[in-house]
Amino acid sequence: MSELLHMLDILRPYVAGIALLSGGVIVLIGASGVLRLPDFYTRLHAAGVTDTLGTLLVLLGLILLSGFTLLSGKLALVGLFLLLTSPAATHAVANAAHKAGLKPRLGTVQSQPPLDASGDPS
Amino acid sequence: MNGEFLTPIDAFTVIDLIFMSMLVVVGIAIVRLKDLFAVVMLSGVYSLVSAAWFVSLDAVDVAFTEAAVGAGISTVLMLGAMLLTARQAAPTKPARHWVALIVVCATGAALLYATVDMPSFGDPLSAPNAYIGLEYLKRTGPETGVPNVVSAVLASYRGYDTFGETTVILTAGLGVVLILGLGGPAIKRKKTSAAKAKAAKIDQSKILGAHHVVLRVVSKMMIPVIIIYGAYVQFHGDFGPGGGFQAGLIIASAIILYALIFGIDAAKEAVPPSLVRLGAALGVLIYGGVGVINLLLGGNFLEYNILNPTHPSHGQELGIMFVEIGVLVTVASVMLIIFYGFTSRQPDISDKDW
Amino acid sequence: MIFATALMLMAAMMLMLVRLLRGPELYDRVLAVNSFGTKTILFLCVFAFLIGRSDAVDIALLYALMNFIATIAILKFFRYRALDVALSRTRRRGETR
Amino acid sequence: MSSGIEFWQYLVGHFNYIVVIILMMTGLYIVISTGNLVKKLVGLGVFQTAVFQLYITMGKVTGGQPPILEGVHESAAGEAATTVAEHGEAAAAAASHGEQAVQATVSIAKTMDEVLVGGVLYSNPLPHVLILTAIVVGVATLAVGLALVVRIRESYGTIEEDELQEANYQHAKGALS
Repeated sequence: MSELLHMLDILRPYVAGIALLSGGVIVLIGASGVLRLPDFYTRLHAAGVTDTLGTLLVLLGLILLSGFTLLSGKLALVGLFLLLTSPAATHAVANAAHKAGLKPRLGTVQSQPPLDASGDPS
Repeated sequence: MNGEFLTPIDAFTVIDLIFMSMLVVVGIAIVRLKDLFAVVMLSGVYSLVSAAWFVSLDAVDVAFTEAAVGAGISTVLMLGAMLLTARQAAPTKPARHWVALIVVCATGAALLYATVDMPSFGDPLSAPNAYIGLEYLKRTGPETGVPNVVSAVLASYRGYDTFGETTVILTAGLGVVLILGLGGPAIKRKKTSAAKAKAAKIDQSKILGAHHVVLRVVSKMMIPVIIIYGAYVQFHGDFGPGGGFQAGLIIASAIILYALIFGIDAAKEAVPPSLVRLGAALGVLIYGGVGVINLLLGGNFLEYNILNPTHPSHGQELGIMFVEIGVLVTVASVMLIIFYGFTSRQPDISDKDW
Repeated sequence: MIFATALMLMAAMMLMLVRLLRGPELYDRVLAVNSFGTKTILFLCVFAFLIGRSDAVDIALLYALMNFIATIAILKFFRYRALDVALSRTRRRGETR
Repeated sequence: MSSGIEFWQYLVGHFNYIVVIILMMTGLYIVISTGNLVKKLVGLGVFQTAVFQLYITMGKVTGGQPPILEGVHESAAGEAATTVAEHGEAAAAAASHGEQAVQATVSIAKTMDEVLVGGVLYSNPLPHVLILTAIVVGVATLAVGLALVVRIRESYGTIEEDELQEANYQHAKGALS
């Protein structure tokens, strides 16, 4: 049992590193999605989904690095509050846009006008 | 100019440079945009980036304050003012543009010329860093026993200065009251017929009730936590970043969030304007009262050592704590006075113009 | 490793900034501001480990708590054009559902 | 040596001032060029923040720590946390051993050893104190400015400077004739 714990302790920084880097990559992918996707709703999708997973992975990595301290408690709180507020904010934006009559772009890319003409609220 | 010190280029320089370039980009974007909504959002991001940069520059207390201001209060205030004025800025006239450009270039060139005599970035032996600031660092531990030097200097060594700043904040709150009015009591608010019609329209469109159930539930969870965190910032301010100014801003933000979600009337029931008015003056009274108690005990104004003659450092801790409570009460109250002042006005702008 | 993560987060912040500047809708900007805030929170957490001081995490915690106040304020002003309406109702004393 | 290297050294040592001046001038440009009073106040905010940054960058010490005295100096990332209890003990220890040790005169430090406090290099706390209060005062005065703008809008029906001047001119002309 203690050997297993020791093993886990040796593995901890590596797991933390993998979590940190993959979290960073996911956040980066989400950000490029927000930049490149064609209309508001798809961008919302890119930001909302990847932010949650990326946040959790980065914070998990940091918690693993810090061990069981006050700092890891604070990091866990940051994660908890982000989990509460980030989807709520995304929901509020989506709801407001939908209520204002912002239409998603449907169909293939070729059949649509160029990017800047899209998404006129009616 | 200290010629020997060379600023090293390391990983932190890279981070500083990235933050600086972000700030410049945001600043130029603010110049170019005419949609005031976008301008307000960008000024929020500007404050966010500078807060992050302040952390990188070791100024954690300053970053804390900037974050507490930028995350909620200044955005809400600017939106409140926009609501009562306009949402588009008129385009800049070419003549103005050229005049402004000439003035800016001349001033900038003069300032750049002056930087040659300034100390190098990060020089530990430069005049500002090696003289009085260092003295505060050396004295704070033995004399006050407060680990956060910023809190100690703020409330003890420069206590007069902070007393003045607190009074300035109270005065600014009074100024807003004089310009915009007191905000009135919670229920018996006079409403114009247009506002009543608007409220009725909003009632019909099912905004009230369970419609924003997600926001309501999340806010109900967050508001108590924000207030508790404000209390933590207040009382942990001697040991980590924080203090009365930051805690006051955080608590005021929590109440502003409550007003945003549950309506201004509910907020005025929970935190009545009369209480807020009392608090703004009470905070300055607490601050000054600590000084007067010191005088009565035979010391100088704001000389906390006298509070505990056997252990002067304990007296310092006590004095700093009470003074910070005074700052908290004034800052939180004044921010709410300002918020209530802006919300008590009804916009007189037709839908077409806005 | 930590520094690489910090750089990736900063790159993500800059991409968000581009979206914020390009718009085109107000909602795109709000989304970008909110997401920018999340990334800054993560950056501050990572930066605390980079300098070996836990103070930055306090600021991240503050932002995690308060980041969505501005988002809600912007959306509310844009949609209802009023400060004093309620988005939700408080239950009065003695009221049952 | 050569002027190129000197210029490079100047650039590396003063890049913070250069960027701060650019930001300051951006704020000044907004204040002068735009006629919209709300945007003018945003420009003043940008200018103000640039001044804050000027002070804070001057107080930064390379390799320094935030000015929060710690009993233990940690550099390893994994051990970054100290509990409240540790903080308290450190403070108490500092208070007990050194209450008499502070000299009365203030002198300028000339060597690196003199700027260390308890063996640790800290950034300068004084600019932080000044700027911390200035930020809160700044938001309070911003509110006063915005309140004035709101009143101007209520009286004149516009917040564009040119239109305000035109309205004032018309009013003065009407009063004369």
